[in-house]
Amino acid sequence: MNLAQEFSQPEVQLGGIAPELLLVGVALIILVVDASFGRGDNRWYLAGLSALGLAGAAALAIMTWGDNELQLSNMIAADGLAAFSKVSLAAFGLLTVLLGRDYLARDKIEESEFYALVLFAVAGMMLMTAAADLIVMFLALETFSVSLYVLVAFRRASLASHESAMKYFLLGAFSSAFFLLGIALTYGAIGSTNLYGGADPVAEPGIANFITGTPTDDLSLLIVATGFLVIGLGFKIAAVPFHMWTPDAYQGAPSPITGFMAAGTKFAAFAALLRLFDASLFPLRSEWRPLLIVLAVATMIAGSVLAIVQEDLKRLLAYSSIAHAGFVLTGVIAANDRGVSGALFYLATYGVAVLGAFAVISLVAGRDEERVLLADHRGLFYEHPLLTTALTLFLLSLAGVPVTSGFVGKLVVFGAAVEAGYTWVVVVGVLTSAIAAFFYLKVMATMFLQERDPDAPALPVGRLASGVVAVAAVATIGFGLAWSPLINAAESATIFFQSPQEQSAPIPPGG
Amino acid sequence: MREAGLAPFIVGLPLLGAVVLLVFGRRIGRASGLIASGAIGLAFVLGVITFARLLGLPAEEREATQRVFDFITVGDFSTGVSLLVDQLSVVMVLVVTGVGTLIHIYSISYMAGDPRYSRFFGYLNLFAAFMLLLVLGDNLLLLYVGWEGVGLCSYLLIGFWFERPIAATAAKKAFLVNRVGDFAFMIGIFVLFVSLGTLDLLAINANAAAMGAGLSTAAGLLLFLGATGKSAQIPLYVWLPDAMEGPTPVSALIHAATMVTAGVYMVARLSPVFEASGGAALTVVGYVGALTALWAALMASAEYDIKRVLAYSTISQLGYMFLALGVGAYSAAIFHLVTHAFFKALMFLGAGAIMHVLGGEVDMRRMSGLRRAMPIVAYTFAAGVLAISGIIPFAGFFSKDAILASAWIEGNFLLWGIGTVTALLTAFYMARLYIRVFEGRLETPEGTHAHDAPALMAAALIPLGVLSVIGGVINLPGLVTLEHFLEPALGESEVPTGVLTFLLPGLALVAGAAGLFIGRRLYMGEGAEARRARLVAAGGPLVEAARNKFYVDRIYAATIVAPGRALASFCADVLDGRGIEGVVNGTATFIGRSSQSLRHLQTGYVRTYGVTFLFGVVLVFGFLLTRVVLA
Amino acid sequence: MTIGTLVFGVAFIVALGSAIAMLFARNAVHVALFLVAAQVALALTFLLQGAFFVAAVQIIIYAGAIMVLFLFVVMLLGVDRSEALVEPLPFQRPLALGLGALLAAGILYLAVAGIDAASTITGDGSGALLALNRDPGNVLALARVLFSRYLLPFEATSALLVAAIVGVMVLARRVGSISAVAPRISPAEEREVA
Amino acid sequence: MTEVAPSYFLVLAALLFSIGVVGALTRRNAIVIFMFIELMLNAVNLVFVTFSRMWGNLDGQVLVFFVLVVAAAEAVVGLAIILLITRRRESANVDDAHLLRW
Repeated sequence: MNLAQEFSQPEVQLGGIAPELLLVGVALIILVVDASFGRGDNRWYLAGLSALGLAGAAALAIMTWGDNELQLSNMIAADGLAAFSKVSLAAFGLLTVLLGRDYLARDKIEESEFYALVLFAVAGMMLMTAAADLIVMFLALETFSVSLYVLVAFRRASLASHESAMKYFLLGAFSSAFFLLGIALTYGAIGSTNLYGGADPVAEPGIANFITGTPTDDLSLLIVATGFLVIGLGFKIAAVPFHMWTPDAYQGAPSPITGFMAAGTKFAAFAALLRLFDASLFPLRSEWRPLLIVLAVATMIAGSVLAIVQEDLKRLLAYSSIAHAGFVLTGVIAANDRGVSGALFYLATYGVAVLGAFAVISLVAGRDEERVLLADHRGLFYEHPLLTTALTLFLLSLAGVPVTSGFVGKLVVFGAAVEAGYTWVVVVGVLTSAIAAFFYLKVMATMFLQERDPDAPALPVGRLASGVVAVAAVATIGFGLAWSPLINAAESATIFFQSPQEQSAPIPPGG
Repeated sequence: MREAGLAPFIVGLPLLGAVVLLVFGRRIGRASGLIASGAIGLAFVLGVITFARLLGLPAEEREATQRVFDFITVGDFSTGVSLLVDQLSVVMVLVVTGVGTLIHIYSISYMAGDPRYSRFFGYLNLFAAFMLLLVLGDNLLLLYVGWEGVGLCSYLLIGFWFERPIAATAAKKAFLVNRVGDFAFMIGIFVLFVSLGTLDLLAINANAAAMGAGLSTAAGLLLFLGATGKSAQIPLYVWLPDAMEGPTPVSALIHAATMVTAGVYMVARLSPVFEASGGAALTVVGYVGALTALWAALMASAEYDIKRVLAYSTISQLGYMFLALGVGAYSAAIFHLVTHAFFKALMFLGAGAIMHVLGGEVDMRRMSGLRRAMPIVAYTFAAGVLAISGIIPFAGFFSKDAILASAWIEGNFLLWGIGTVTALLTAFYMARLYIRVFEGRLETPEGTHAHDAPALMAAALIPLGVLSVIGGVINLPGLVTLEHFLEPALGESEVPTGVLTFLLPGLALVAGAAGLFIGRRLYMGEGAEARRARLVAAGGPLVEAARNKFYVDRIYAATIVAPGRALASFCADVLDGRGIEGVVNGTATFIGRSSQSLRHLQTGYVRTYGVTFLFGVVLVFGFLLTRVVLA
Repeated sequence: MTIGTLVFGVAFIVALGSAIAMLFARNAVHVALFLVAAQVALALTFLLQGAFFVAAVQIIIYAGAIMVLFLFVVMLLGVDRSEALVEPLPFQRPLALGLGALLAAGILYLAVAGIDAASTITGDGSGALLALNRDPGNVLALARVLFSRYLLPFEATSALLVAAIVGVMVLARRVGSISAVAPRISPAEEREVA
Repeated sequence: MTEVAPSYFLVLAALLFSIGVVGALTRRNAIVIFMFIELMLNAVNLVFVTFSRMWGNLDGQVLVFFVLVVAAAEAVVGLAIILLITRRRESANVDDAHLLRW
């Protein structure tokens, strides 16, 4: 069948992309509502609408739980990975919107576009996790990137915000070009950009059914193309050496957006990475594994080491987020079920903890984010014991201390890598976590051991923001103690859509 | 015993106290001390009740796991939060809460007037909660949480007077050295988890034999390396003397009676793992303990800082406990742990009382004849000295004797020999300390006026003094003994028979008495100076060496630091620390320096970032291309 | 030499020449004009390979609309500014050139050796493409593919474009005051700066 | 259709892409940098069209449209950001913006 010969009405199933559609719709409604109904001072309904939309999107995503099929001409997958990712991303978006509401009100920059752009970004991220075609992946990536470029610049009165947006944008566009080159080479190698392919490998080729149907010596172009895809996604997850934008962008962006980037961007890019490498390119793992191992090790070491001397808390967390990308990569490298579910669990709990941390930071920072240095947190505990305790909890989780969700995540991901036979990577991971524990402890010591600067102004603590902190704290400790529900959910996400060929011809383990 | 027990409350009360004090401390003010003491005192009462309940049960049923939280468990991750109450943990609970309560009461008086009074008590209570979690946790995870928690509190409390740079440095050093141990401990836990698939202490003990000698040796050694950090054994002991920069009650509670014994508790608790290794791990434990005991005793003999003498003494006594563990005498080790907690806490508190009235003076060359001015402190301290010297019928006699007897019975005469020599040294340096400080003509540094301990301090000193005197009865043969009580948890230990029944304690007693006698000859009465001078002349190099801490720092500097320096010149000042601490600090500094220099790659110029990115592109692309081309 | 080869030669020289000229043009307007030239030359290569509609789009939208946007912004910021040719960052130029050359070498290798190997499996699809261009015609055939298989990406672009437009609306809005305060740095860093 | 082998087109694309990379890293004007990134995208477009011809299917040509849309969206937002920062700093030189570093 040649598609171009005759036009056949494509079968349109909207189940798989219903959450994205809803979010885009709500974003448009927000813009329209804001444009139609005056400019009151208190526009709580904008945040309310966004929250409703995100909750609805999560509900729609949950309704697809258990599906395992390709939809819309094999362009997207409605499977466990997508469902789990979409629910997590909706949760991140919800926390961001609530946090953003207090933040914007405080800095007097409340604008409907903030919410709309966050919704667009979440929709893009969701689409990325479901993408079963590289071009969909790319468009999704660009959708949330474009939204984030603008959101990073949202503190329009701040030069730092502008600068971080410009750096993020220029490097982002630069890396997009490489990702696109990867797509082009993939197309050259297999004649399509699909990850899985259709029932007939000749008419509807895809990476997965191309690999299984081709003698291995013809895969060289595909393998090289893979490298460029790694580069593009590596940029988004902030893997060394594609990480340079991270500290600058994180520092200049508004704190809620920084948290959102750390949680959401990483999640979306990792979900794509998991789908690409642990599903489509799984048979070629002997080719890409060494590459990812080098990246993971470099990322873990550089992130942990560079964080030590940071004085700016946002920058410190930026470097720590780099290190975390390395830890999650060990799960991708493991390429087994536990690695995939562990990586997803890790990303979900890391996202909540990091959003919570940035919520506290944004509260402490005050108007125009003036107080973000470590020194500004001296003796914080004696002024805001609850906030400080929450931040301590988040930092403990990031450090991977037991009884927090971060510990469980590390345990599962590292366990998966050991299972796959990469113990030495885990040893590097444990060592770098030990280094990382030091700077988290430095922050805690500053908050507990030192005296508060008597000149520090009192902090107005918004109700929504403290609610976000509370929810994140409860989730962090809750999933640290009762991890099984989330782990179970993540495990159901490891049922990737598999093309019929793959199912009938299982790949021998270790091959 | 399956009913919902009191154990959660034993942990919960101090934790609640800590939360209240840390959050509302400022508003509570002076009452903080009472609240903290009340919280831990109540925990002690609950501990006693639990203990009594256990005694009321048949021996084999004295073990109960109390689940605090129950969770759905999946696959191999099925660790909930539950507490284990058995003979061993209840003994530890009694020590922690009992000694802890007395030290809390003492601190009310000692810390009065400190600007961060309530915070201090908050930390103390927090420490107690973590320590109790450590001894009560039924799985390695909880134990580890407690382990890290007490480490954190120790760090906070050593650096409590962080305005003094020396205290801040000591806190950092303690933290860093402990990280080395904790790291090994964590890998050890990981090894156990991977090979046994569980973190439950009882399950690990039950299945330890199945691990095989190689794995269990590795696990045992890793765990023990963790213990050497927390319990200040060779080679990681260097942090403890410096930790004396913390307030003295902290030294008494954390760095003598409780936290530093966590390593002993952990090894005793996991004894099947150590035994599964076919003796290799235990042998290491025993010898490291014995060497530490001797080593630290020698250094204590040459030290003039009263708190540091006690710190070295603590290291030495902990060495004894590990010696006991090494010969399989677990209950003897725990017995010594208990009595040591009594008399060492007592001596620290006594030293604190002295410092309190002498304006913080710690150099015992500037003290003399204090017995006349502060009789309560002097007599209780004397009880402690006699106890640690192993003089019958004081507490230390029985526990030290039990350890030495076990070494003999196990046929390990070398360990026995080292232990006996150390006993002699112990008595000697304690006599030296006591005589210098309390005997002779009353002298105090200028501007201070010695007076006896205030009532609250005395209230802590006197019970501890009494316990130091009669503490040995808990293990008197024939009575309900500690060893018998611990047997179900730790296994039976052999008791000397026949002539040994009297010979071994006799020898230990002789060693202690001889040490005291030598101390008296050298430091008291006519001609002591001359005798001392003769000894120094005769043993010249040895005395000189001991005074210089056996050049350990310099040896470390020569063997570890110098090659390192030669290896990489840019590391020169990185490794300019001394000894193990040098290496640890050096590593930390090295990472810090790397961080400091690497950060400048982040120039702020977007085009530099681009070039770095391109560098990565070329690496990735080149890597794959060469693979494909070569394939 | 056929006319096709000749056209390709011209396109090759023009595209490469304008790209190199872009590197050396000091004025932003000139850079933009050279880029337009390169894009027109590229459109020629599209034509040569039977991609008629894409070639038209390339000229109308790329060289036309997008480049006009660029020029517009350049004009807005002032045309007369030109860039100094002195490179302030040490190693920047040698590194960029060296790494760029390595990258070029790699891709060129792929283009010459790798792709030819690959084309043994793909074969030359020119025939199939020619057939499509004849019946039903390039535009119609493209439309059929775009609106069936690529329906979702096509719709997804609408979200992308709306997001971009909303973003520009935010960015273009005037801000009352601007805080030119540099991010604070710690005393330790200040020392280093000094 | 032309008899010029696909390799020649790909060589041209490779050269343009690399020139784009070098230009983006060596020029200092933010807009000029962005133009070089556009050149990289154009080179990728040529790759798509060439592969479309090799495979004999139209997917590659369709993909060019998507690249075009992305380029347009990026151009709009990117130029707005550049405009914003240039208006504030009165300079389009990217080297002038390095408040955030280390």
